[in-house]
Amino acid sequence: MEFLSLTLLIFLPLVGALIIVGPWFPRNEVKIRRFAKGFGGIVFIYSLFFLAFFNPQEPGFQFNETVALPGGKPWLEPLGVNFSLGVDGISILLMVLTTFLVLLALIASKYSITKRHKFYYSMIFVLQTAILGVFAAKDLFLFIIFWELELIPMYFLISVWGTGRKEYSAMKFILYTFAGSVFMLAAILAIVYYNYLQTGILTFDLNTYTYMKAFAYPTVFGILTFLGFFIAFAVKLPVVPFHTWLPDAHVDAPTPVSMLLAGILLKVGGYGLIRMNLQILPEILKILAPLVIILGVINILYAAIIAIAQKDLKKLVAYSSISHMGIVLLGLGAMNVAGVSGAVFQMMAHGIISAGLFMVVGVIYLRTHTREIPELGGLGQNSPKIMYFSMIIALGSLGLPLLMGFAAETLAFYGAFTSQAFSGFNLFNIYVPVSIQVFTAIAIIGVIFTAVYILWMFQRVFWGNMFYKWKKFHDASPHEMVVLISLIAVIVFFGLYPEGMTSIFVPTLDSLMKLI
Amino acid sequence: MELLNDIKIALLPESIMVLFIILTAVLSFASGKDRQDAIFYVSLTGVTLALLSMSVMDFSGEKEVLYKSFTSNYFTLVYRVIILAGTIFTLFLTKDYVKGFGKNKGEFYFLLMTASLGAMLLCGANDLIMVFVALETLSISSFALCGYTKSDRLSNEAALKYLVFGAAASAAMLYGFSFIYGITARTNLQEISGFLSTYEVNSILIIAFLLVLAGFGFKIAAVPFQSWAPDVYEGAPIPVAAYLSVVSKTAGFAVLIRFMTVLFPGVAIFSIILATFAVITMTAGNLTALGQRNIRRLMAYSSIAHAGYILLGLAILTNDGITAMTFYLITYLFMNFGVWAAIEILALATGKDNIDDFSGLGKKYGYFSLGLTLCLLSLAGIPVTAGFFSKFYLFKAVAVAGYEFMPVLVITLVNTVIALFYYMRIIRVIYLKPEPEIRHERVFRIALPVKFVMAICVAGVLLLGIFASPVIEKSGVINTTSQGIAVNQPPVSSQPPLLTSSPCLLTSPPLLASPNDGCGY
Amino acid sequence: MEQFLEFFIENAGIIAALPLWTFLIIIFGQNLGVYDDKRITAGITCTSTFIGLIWSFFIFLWTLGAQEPFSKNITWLSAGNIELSAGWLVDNLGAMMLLVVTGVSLLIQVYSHGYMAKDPGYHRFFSYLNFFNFSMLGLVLSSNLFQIYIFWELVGLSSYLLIGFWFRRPSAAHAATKAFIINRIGDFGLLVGIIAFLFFSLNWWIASGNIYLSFTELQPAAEYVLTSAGPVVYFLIALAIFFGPIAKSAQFPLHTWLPDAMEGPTPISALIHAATMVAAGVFLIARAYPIFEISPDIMTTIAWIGAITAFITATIAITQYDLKKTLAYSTCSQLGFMVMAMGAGAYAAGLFHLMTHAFFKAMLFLCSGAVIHGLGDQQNMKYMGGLRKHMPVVAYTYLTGCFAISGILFSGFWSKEEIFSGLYGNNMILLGVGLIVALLTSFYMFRSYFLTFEGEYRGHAHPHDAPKVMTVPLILLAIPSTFIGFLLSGVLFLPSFDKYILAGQKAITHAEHHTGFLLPVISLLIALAGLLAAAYLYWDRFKQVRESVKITADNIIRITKPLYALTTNLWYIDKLYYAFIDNVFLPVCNFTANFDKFIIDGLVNLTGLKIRFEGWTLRQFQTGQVQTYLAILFSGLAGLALIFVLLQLLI
Amino acid sequence: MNWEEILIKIFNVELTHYIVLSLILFCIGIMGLIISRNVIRVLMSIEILLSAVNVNFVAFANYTDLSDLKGQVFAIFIMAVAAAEAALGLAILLALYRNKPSVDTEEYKELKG
Repeated sequence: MEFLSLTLLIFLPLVGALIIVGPWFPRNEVKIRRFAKGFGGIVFIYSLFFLAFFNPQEPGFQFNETVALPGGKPWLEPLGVNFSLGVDGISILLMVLTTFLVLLALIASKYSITKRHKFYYSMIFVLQTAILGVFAAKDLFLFIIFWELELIPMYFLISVWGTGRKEYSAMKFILYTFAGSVFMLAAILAIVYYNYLQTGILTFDLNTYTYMKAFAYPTVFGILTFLGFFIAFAVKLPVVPFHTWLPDAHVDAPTPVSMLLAGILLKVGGYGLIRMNLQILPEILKILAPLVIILGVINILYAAIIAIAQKDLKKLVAYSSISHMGIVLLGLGAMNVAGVSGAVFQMMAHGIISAGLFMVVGVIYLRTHTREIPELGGLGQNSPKIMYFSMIIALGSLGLPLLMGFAAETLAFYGAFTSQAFSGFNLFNIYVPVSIQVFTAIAIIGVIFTAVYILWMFQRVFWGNMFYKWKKFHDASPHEMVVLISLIAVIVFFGLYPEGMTSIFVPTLDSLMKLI
Repeated sequence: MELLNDIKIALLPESIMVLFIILTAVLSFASGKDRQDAIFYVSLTGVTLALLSMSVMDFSGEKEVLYKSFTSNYFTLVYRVIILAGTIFTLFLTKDYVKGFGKNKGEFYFLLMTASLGAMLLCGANDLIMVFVALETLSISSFALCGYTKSDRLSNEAALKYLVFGAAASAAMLYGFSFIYGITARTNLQEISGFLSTYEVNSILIIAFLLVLAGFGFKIAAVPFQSWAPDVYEGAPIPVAAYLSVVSKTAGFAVLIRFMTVLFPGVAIFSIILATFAVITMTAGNLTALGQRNIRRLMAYSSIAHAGYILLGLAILTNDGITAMTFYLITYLFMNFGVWAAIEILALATGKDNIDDFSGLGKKYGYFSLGLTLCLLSLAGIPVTAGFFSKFYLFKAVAVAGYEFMPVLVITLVNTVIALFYYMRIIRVIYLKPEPEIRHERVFRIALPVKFVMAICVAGVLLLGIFASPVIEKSGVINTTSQGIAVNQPPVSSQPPLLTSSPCLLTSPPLLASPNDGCGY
Repeated sequence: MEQFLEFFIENAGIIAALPLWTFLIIIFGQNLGVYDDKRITAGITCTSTFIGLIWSFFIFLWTLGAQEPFSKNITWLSAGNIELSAGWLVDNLGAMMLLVVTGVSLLIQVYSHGYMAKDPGYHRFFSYLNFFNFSMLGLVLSSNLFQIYIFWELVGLSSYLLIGFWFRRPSAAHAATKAFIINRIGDFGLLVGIIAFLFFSLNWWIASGNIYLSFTELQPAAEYVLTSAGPVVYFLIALAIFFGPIAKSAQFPLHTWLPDAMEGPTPISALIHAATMVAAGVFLIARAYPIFEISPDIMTTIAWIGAITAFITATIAITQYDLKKTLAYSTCSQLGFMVMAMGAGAYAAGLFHLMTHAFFKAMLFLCSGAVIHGLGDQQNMKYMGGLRKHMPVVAYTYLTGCFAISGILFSGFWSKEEIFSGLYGNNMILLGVGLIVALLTSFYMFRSYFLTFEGEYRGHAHPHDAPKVMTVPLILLAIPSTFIGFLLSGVLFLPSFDKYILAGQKAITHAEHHTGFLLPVISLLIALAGLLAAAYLYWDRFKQVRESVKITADNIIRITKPLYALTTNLWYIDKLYYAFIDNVFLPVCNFTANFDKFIIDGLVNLTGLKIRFEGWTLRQFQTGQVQTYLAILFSGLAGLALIFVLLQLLI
Repeated sequence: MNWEEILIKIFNVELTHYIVLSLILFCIGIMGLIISRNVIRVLMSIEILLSAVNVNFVAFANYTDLSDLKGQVFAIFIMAVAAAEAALGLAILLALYRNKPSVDTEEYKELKG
């Protein structure tokens, strides 16, 4: 048990990055890639140990660890910050998801990365450290540090190896996320100051802020802080008004990077919402539940409708992830264990499925060098393997039963429908009697639109008669097979046996919801 | 004899500096053209000796010397260390840059050391006259430094502008001093603060304060006194520009801190004045920096923006604020010299200083561009670098100073977003733009001391990030002195005043709120 | 004997699991190159279905003796107050459906071994077939509304896969997508209905301690929901649940996918789009009957939707020249018939018709498959005719099918008669509609018979007889379609179908009433009238009579021009949907996409530009002129002094 | 009103007169700085500014702080520094003149933007 140290897990990829980037490492492409894949595998297996030794019943954070300065004093004593890490039901799963997807992305980057390999693989590992840090941080200050640390590697990954308007979208991504994190910073400082006023001790520790109700803060203060957090995570999730960076970033990023972007980076937003908005300010979430639910519903329908009209394959998949993330919002707004566990499950499911979708798009782009759907047609003819793998993944994203997406959507919809969050809400002093049940029913319409754009895309790309120019569309190569099969294995396994996943994070959510 | 005693207890570093100034002056006149390089080593030893001498002195209490016109306390120690460190870095930068100065190389060091002497005196100046004299030694020698390369037309023009603007600003400051003297009939700061504590703040005092602020604003390049900075940074030789951006700014802040803590402790109207100055400065600095093509002008505007952030620390009038300022200045020293060293390396190699000339460096010169990127990210305030920690500590100080500063805090945060844009543009050029054909490869290797400076700065940027807390403790300058500022407890209002005047300030309910509880709307 | 049957009940899940295992065996067998022989695939599939048939027969025996339905469940997904479970439930209704499904699919699998012999995708076809069997049997066995939704969508998926089997053909690809999307619309309604039902009855379920939404406890839960939700909301919930069957059993608004589903191979049309899958809708109505039964107005809606579907599709079928399309529309109309019966309260009659229809409609489709196979993929009846000479077995089985479906003597007569008697008691208008539909049914069935099998051969391909492996299943299917109606009508010693089904559903109140002999005679006469009309218009023997009297099919068409146009254009429903999609739905999507791209993205870029413009204006102050700098200095100083002095005076 | 009172009234100079005088001088200096096109005239107006400050200091010393007249000490310092500034200003101007033979402030506008 003692060899499991979170700091080691988080900074292991950073060590890998330093090894690769050092001058002593050979510049030959194959050696770098093999080392990177090996290292990614080690990190993944190490994170699996954490999952194995994680005991879901034990409440609160596990594997707690605080790193002090050599002098024994906390890391930033004047700021009241100590380098403390901890993991609970939700973050352990997201960390394993991160290591899993990074490993797959490394395997999948064999074909799409052709220049500056050392730089690429080191940036991927730095990104992995940042994201693992975000999930394991038990200290608000650490949360911000890792949150903003992921900006730089992501910027380079999109702008150096991307295609099309790569620099524009990379810059847009950076500014969007940074602007969002600025609001979060203000909100964190506000609650830290409030705690400092009440208790006189200055601390950033998450546990002290879990359940701020004890301080009886004025609602207006709570609402402003809640909105501060919400905007930061809405940019990352993304929620509709702040989502325009996602299609650009996805379209212009290379395949493995957009796999990671969709697979993990969107989850940081969702995780933040749960950790900050739900855990720290539950009453305010109860007051603003209508806002969260309405944004979720808009997210689902608006993005689905746009996805239908998309001509570019990657943009379509990007909008589909925005639509799926709306379900996370819906589950969160439901304010009951079922809804929130649906949100967490949807984050996991969408992570795997959207990574799969981007892998498929990458496979197609690699062979046809085009992402315009009208130009693609009848690709399934002489590549049955790719067709069937992408069919399973597409159906997974559709929410087909016995695949991972279904259990997530069911939990979210059942939870949201049966929640007592609100039966009507105030819109500028007028009482609008539209209850959460009606909103969930409207959200379920999204299921139809998802089916429309996924199946229509599938039919236009894979079925129908073959274009002559795609004659040599050869079937999946071993690398691609490995990635696709492992993704499908996870989708089918947790689709058939969702208890495997829910048994880990539901107890955590139970204890969390008891607070509210 | 009394003078010797004074030197021993308070003025040791200054006296060592004077000694070496005289030595360099004599050497530069006496020795011929070819042996001018030796003078660099003389001045280097002088400055390091002054720096080391401070370890021998005792800085526990307040030591007033020269008829109470100069005090030496912990505050002055920290700021003198920053100034001397900045001088050392500038010396290293000039070692190779000096080839372009023609025959009288030695004088440069002589002027540089006098400027640093002026800056050190300014930190501890306790009398209006001493403040004026120290400030003028610093300014006049930096005017001369700025115009040093007589052959280069731009440097002359910059020097002229610098001189005219500086003289006007110091004249305004003097005018302010005259009114302060008029009201209190005293020139010693302690006596004035004694008199002013009973004196009710009236409009003359405000005007006098503003005039004085003009002088100091000029030094730290705060808006509206910052117009000189871009032209001087672009025109002056690179080491001088670096020197101005760090050392003279630190001295400006030192005297501003002494004024605010000694002369006007805790006056509400002045904190509002400073807060407005801070906000205007940072916003103007960041906005104008957006469209910059020349790296040196960009660095000027970035230094203006950073002056705005640091000024904010002063505006909140708490010990925390001043500690945050000091720590910010320490990290600023490393960040800025790192970037200026990079600029100098490129200037020596290609002679150009446009941002586009940095294109394609990322591919070949891995370490150089990595170092420059780290310094730029630190200026932008991205985590892991010291810049983030100093900014965060400043934000925490502002947040803890009370709720009325929350809007100011939000504006500052938005400014950091704008700032990120123009720093990232440089990084983008380094890593993404293709390599231009003509670049003199071999020259990159000559500038050894400059590389040494850059290496130290990059190390400083990283280490200050990780080991920030011991340095922050060291830079807690104020709570040791007996000044009238409330030491580090929370301000008097326990409830957030701004937001709880009526329990639900927002009379209309938040846009989409469920009616079941909250403020009962 | 009891313990022996207990074993079968205990693990009834095996019936559904068997096809899944064969599905996996075929897939891994093919991809890992284990075997390549077609006979092995056919062998495994048929044996697994045959074991399923025997198994369900034993279950049927058990249900005869049992009083209580047997159910076994495990919790599949639980979080907070939501606990969804999966398992199986065996009762009379389930047993009956199991027998029908396994029986029909066994025969169809044998038939498709012959039909798909030369098709390169043979193994793929059988793997899809097994997947469909798994999902259909799972649907039949599922024990609660949540689980039935799971298999509901899986069945939709397998129909999507099978319709799109020859995906190289764009029309097949389009038909498959259309089918799945329309099913999805139905699933949306079903999901909302189930969740709403659960929401209103949640505390009842928690109190009752039973698994959520289980079929056995549906009756009391429905009453609880009626009281807690109120009649209007209850009607909406029931209507939402009914949305599922509307899509799946191709009822009125969402029936357009079934005719296009004929793009799939014919055995599929027989298995899925005739016997089993489309019947799933009616099966769900039967399972969820307690929910519908409580509110009278949902029952009338169901009845009327069934009636409308039956009528519309019957009128369309008369004018179709494509053999499979005619059969497809006839399926729609028969399903409408069953739904109408269920809606009118004739619960057992509807199910009885479902069973008989499964057999004879499967047989009809297989005959059409044999005909098309023989004529080299020619489906248009214009180029057929006189095939009785070439394919006697197919012709006669097709004839028995026609007699059965139009309700003359064979099994169709008995089930339709029960429906008419059910309707008689309940609602006379529906009875009228039913009779008209019966008339049209017999007319278009015999029309298709005479066009394909009578007269001289109009096509140019040389027809050849179907191989034995295809004719044997036809004969085997012919037997139940002729006798099963009579056997189970309760006339003979055997336990009547109604009593058997109703025994299972103790809660259903069934209006028992017999009308004596008047109604069956009328329905028989109507069917014969339809027969004669078709014979008169299309049989060669009456050719001279037609010429002399001038009443031929062509001039009838000329007279009833608008009506004829209405039916050939499928009542413009399809056109309406496509028009809606092309000029309303897609433009809205494009508008939103552009809105998103230009407005929201535009705003973001605008803020960026504004900030850069502000930067530009501030930079204009740096004119390089020292005088301007000094002007800025002193004016700034003066301005700030003014402001702060005034501020100081105010505070 | 005999002529002694008139003389006293004429020559009775209050502190405020001095302050007004220095204010006027200060404004003249500022105007000189901003308006003049010739660099030398700019340097001269800086001297005027400093002299205005001197007037102010001496006046305050005389009227409020008669004991140790610190103002006058201050004035002397100011004069010394002003001289240094003027010398440096002219030296820089000389260097400028050598590069570009003109004294007009409009000429020195290369560094801008």
